[in-house]
Amino acid sequence: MVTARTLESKLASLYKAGKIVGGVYIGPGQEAVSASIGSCLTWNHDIFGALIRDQGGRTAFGEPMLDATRSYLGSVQGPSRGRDGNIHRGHPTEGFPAMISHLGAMISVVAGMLFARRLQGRLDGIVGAASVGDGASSTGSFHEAMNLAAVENLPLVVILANNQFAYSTPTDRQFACRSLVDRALGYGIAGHEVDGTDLLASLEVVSKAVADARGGGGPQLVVANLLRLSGHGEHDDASYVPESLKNSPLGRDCMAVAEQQLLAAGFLTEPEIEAWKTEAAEEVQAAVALAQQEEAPDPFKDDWIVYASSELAEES
Amino acid sequence: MVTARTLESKLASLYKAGKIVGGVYIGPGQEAVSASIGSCLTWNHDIFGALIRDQGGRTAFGEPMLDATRSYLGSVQGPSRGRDGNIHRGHPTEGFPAMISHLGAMISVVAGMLFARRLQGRLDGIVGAASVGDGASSTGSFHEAMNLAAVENLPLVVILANNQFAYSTPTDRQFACRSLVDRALGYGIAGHEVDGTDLLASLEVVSKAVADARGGGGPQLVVANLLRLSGHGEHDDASYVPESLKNSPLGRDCMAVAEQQLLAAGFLTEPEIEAWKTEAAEEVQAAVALAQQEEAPDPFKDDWIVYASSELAEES
Amino acid sequence: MGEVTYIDAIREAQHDLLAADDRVFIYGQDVGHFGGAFKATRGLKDLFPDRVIDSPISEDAMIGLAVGASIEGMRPIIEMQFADFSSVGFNQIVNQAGTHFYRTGIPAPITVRLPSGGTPGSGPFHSQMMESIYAYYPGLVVVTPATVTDAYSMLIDAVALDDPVLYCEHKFLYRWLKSDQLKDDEEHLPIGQARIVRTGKHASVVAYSAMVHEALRAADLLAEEGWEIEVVDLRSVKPLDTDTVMASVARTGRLLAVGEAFPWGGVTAEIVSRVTNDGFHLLDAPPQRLNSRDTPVPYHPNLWEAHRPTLESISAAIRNLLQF
Amino acid sequence: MGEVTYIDAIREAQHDLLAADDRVFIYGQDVGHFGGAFKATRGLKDLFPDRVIDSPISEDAMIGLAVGASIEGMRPIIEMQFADFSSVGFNQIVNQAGTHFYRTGIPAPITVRLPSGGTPGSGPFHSQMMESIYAYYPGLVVVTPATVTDAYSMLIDAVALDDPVLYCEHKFLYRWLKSDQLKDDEEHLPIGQARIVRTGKHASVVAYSAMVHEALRAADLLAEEGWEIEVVDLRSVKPLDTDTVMASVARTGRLLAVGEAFPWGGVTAEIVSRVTNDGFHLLDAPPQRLNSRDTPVPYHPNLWEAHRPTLESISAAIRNLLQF
Ligand SMILES: Cc1ncc(C[n+]2csc(CCOP(=O)(O)OP(=O)(O)O)c2C)c(N)n1
Ligand SMILES: Cc1ncc(C[n+]2csc(CCOP(=O)(O)OP(=O)(O)O)c2C)c(N)n1
Ligand SMILES: [Mg+2]
Ligand SMILES: [Mg+2]
Repeated sequence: MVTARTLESKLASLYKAGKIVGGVYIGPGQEAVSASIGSCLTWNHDIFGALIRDQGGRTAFGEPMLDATRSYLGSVQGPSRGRDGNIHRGHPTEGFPAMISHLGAMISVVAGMLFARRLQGRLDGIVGAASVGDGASSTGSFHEAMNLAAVENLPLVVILANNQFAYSTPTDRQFACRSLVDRALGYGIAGHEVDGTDLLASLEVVSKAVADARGGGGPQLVVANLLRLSGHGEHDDASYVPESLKNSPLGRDCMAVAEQQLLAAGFLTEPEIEAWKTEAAEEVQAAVALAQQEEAPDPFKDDWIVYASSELAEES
Repeated sequence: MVTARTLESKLASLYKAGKIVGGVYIGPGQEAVSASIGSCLTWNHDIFGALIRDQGGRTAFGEPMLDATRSYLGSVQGPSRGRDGNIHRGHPTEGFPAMISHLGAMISVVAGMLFARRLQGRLDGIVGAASVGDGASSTGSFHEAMNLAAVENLPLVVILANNQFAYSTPTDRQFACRSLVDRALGYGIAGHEVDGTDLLASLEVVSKAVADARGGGGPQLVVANLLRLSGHGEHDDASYVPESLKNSPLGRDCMAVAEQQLLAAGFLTEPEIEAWKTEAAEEVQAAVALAQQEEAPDPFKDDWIVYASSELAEES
Repeated sequence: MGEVTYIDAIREAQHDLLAADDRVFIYGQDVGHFGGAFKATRGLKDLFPDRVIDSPISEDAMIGLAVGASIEGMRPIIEMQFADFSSVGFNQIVNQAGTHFYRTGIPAPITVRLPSGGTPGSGPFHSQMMESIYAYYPGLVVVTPATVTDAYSMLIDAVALDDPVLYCEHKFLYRWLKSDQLKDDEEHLPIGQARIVRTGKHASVVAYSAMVHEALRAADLLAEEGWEIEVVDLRSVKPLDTDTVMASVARTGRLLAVGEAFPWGGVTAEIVSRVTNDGFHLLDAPPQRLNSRDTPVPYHPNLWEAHRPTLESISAAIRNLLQF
Repeated sequence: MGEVTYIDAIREAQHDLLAADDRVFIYGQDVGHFGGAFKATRGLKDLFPDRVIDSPISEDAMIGLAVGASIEGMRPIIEMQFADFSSVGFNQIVNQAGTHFYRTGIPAPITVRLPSGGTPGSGPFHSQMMESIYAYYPGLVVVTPATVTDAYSMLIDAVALDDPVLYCEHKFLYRWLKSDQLKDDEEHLPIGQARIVRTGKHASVVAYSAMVHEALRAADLLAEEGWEIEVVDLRSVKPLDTDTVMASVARTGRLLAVGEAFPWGGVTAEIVSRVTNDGFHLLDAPPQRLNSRDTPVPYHPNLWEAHRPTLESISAAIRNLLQF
């Protein structure tokens, strides 16, 4: 999560400097939850449908940092060769699907990946996770996928980060239930709720949900409560977020909380944390520098082919 | 509900005789619930989004019987002049929207009608009801509309008839929760569950839900458990319905139960019931006979205009 | 006329696909023991219990599931109960499946079966032709089999293809169209190629799906008057086989494009545009189009018959074309 | 160039609509105090607190709600955050709103605002043109304003219309396009009428939305070479003003239809088909089309610029057309 925070801070400042192609959507405040799920999953074994606030989880899951910098900086060597951008990157055949923008739409894709593995007899011990936000919970896509996963009893863990806002929209314009975890009952699946600003708590709850899914317990819904500590995107100053919320327990920065927790528990020392941050900064710097040197996509070199069966291509 | 059962039996036999234009979808076994909601609502005051199993509710709400017979028998005098058929009929400006086939899609329309009335300052004492089935609960449309109605705190009563099947699909392939009433919690709305084969119980629960909505209690979800006593449509022999289910309490015919209840309670006598049935039969016969005499739509007389703003019509 | 119907061909193709390839599975409402609303999967659940699966009524999630499964190497077939209901799976089809290969380089080979087109008394929501909607979007393949043997072989080929395919099967043909064979190896054409189903020299009628048969009937009628009408069955509307159409127009000098779909845009407009763009000099008369009327598909049979092209209106359009 | 931008015009139109008519309300994600993702509703919540409402992220229900409200006599404006996301409200738009008047005789006057089209770096899901998809369906009106004054007056007219309108506003024009006036009563045209925005005699370029401006730039360029190019702004793609297009082609004998949308079917095919169908004899050269490429809209600006028609590609297409 240190790496993620460092990378995203860098991306945000590159954005401000006009060096980024497209928008920048980052996840400060959500690293604890996101890294928790990412670290419970194994690359090329489990499945992780990450979304826009998931740099923490992406890094923990094992996404190469160059995927990020290449995407944001418009290198043709990025995972999608400049065809798609910033956060829509993945390695679908390594358990890491590439998100589309339509909220809620990736949950059923992760469900389908799990479903395939069951048919192929290789589902044992596998978990698929999918992230969504409070806003995405209002989509029909979310509902259909949750219900389908429940009916098919798939080992799906849905991490719902309730960061109090969908863009500018507060939760009271998004849902009327006490907590979104109450949806679990209506799907007949397990529900968990956690303080997402608390790394240790998040790790514990997410690990349990993942273990339960792995053990055959069916779909799990984890609702993490926290506050988005950035704008919706870097273009947004988030001035609509009330001070009272920022100063509430929800507004704690999970990074600061985690540092204190780790220090207090004696897991890490201050110098170790500093060393970690320095290392992350160097890694980020290197990945940015490399991506910046790489070529941008060239329309004359792109094949513009949209079909996998290239014999179907018509001239255009 | 006697009228509804009589009408639908007649339609079913007309279907078998090849006299019906299109399919026939009827609601035997659901009259108690459907009539309960229909009778709690006032025509041209409240709103009722009826679906395919709602003849009971349609009649109780006040739909003219000729609307049905004209639609099924293909009279050009039907509410949609032959443009749409059988069950897709309504009187939208009298609180009775005309359903489209896509399951779940009418709930938000009813919500919108209520929403409009609030803006217009004429929502006081009004209720809007919408019917759905167990299968429709799996649609994204259902979810979005339920959640939106909850957020807007609309006086919407959703009657979910869990008739154990969606076409041939049993409930264990449709949802994994204990009861669909558990969805209410996840929307933050009131939930009610009732034995839909029991008229008095249905009336009581539905009346309460309607009263609560009218009284400002926000959306209400009523789940009625019963068994579809017909095929999905009249073309379907429903041979997939297990005998055990037919012989279970869910398989009781609400009409028979209601007769006994009313007789036992002394509300009605046998002769009164017989008279009622005879009257219904005569009414149905007259409506069928009239519709059968009327002209079918004539393509040369239809104006084929699709826009309300007729100046937009292009020649075609 | 033989004994094999168009719906038989769809059922047999699915049987043979399931039997030949473990990667194939069928997911859809009521496709299990019930055999599907149109019996296209009759008996398949008994033979392949794990791979013929009843879905909840969740078209969006059904397509999402298929895309996910395809990424993992499966070859899902999704049955929509009616093409019209794919409107609620639309986003996953066009934005998830359609863009997947382009964005990631990883194929998403799903086949979505769309029971399409009108039958009398079906009305606005059980009669739609959706091929033009899907053909608009990059990355999708859209096929429209018109014969029993094409219904069989194009479904086999669709599932074999590494791209998402919308397989538009016409409900009117299900039991009406019969053949004495299921496959025709000699006449087999790959997806993307049109077929000249009747040769002629006075005009070319380009049609697809059920309209091929109406066009053939019109050609028969006009033959009695001495006109030789060529009929082209497009077979797939995307990709669209411009070469075959153009070669036909080169022979006849006259073009009528016929479709059962709504008249704005769509297949017939695409055909006419392509031909006039590249084959303007071949044309001896203005190319014509015939589509349904620009209203929802009406319910009552009297209106329905006047809504879509028929033997009469196609014949009239051909006569009109020949008069230039 | 004045001070009123295209997005100002949209904002002002909504202001004036809300001020003039109690039946009007705006429902959409973040349209309230935030003023919308593009600030099209900036300040309106303060002025009309009950009638400018933040919605949950539920496009299907948002459209359903609008249809219901319209039946009850309201005039809802639904803002989609991006046109691309209307794909999940698609069913309610085409099947609920589009069929309502036809089926029931009761109008469903809703206006759906679709922030459309590409800007560099927006990628496959924030750049789509969806006018052709909606124009295909009977019962919908689809408008594509290209100027500041049209952005204003067509939104006013859309809300006044008794039919469902898809109002396709182009994001590229939002802040780039400026005018010194908001309305132009003298030049006002009703929905359904195209406008000749530049007269010429050698060729007609028919365009809409942002492409009108590219076409005008191409016409400027060709003027330097002595060619007089007529440019037609369609303004509404459904209904489509065949008469104005045909009259232009009658003057010039040459047609190029330009759109930013995907190339299969759609507006340009419809134009070419109509012109060749009824105006074949007017044509001195094969009518041409220019659209985007047949791939999703690419993210990287280098690819994006090569994906859609540009000054260069339009000019090349015109030169090609003039050579016949
Ligand atoms: C179906 C759909 N509608 C609208 C949008 C536009 N949009 C992008 S992000 C966003 C807010 C998402 O909020 P939430 O799900 O809470 O996630 P967060 O951004 O807070 O992490 C919206 C409305 C979208 N991507 N998809
Ligand atoms: C979105 C959508 N998908 C599929 C269908 C086809 N269909 C019509 S009725 C039906 C079953 C509905 O089951 P349920 O909601 O339980 O209602 P019931 O028929 O049992 O009253 C299906 C699948 C449809 N109408 N809409
Ligand atoms: Mg959020
Ligand atoms: Mg049911």
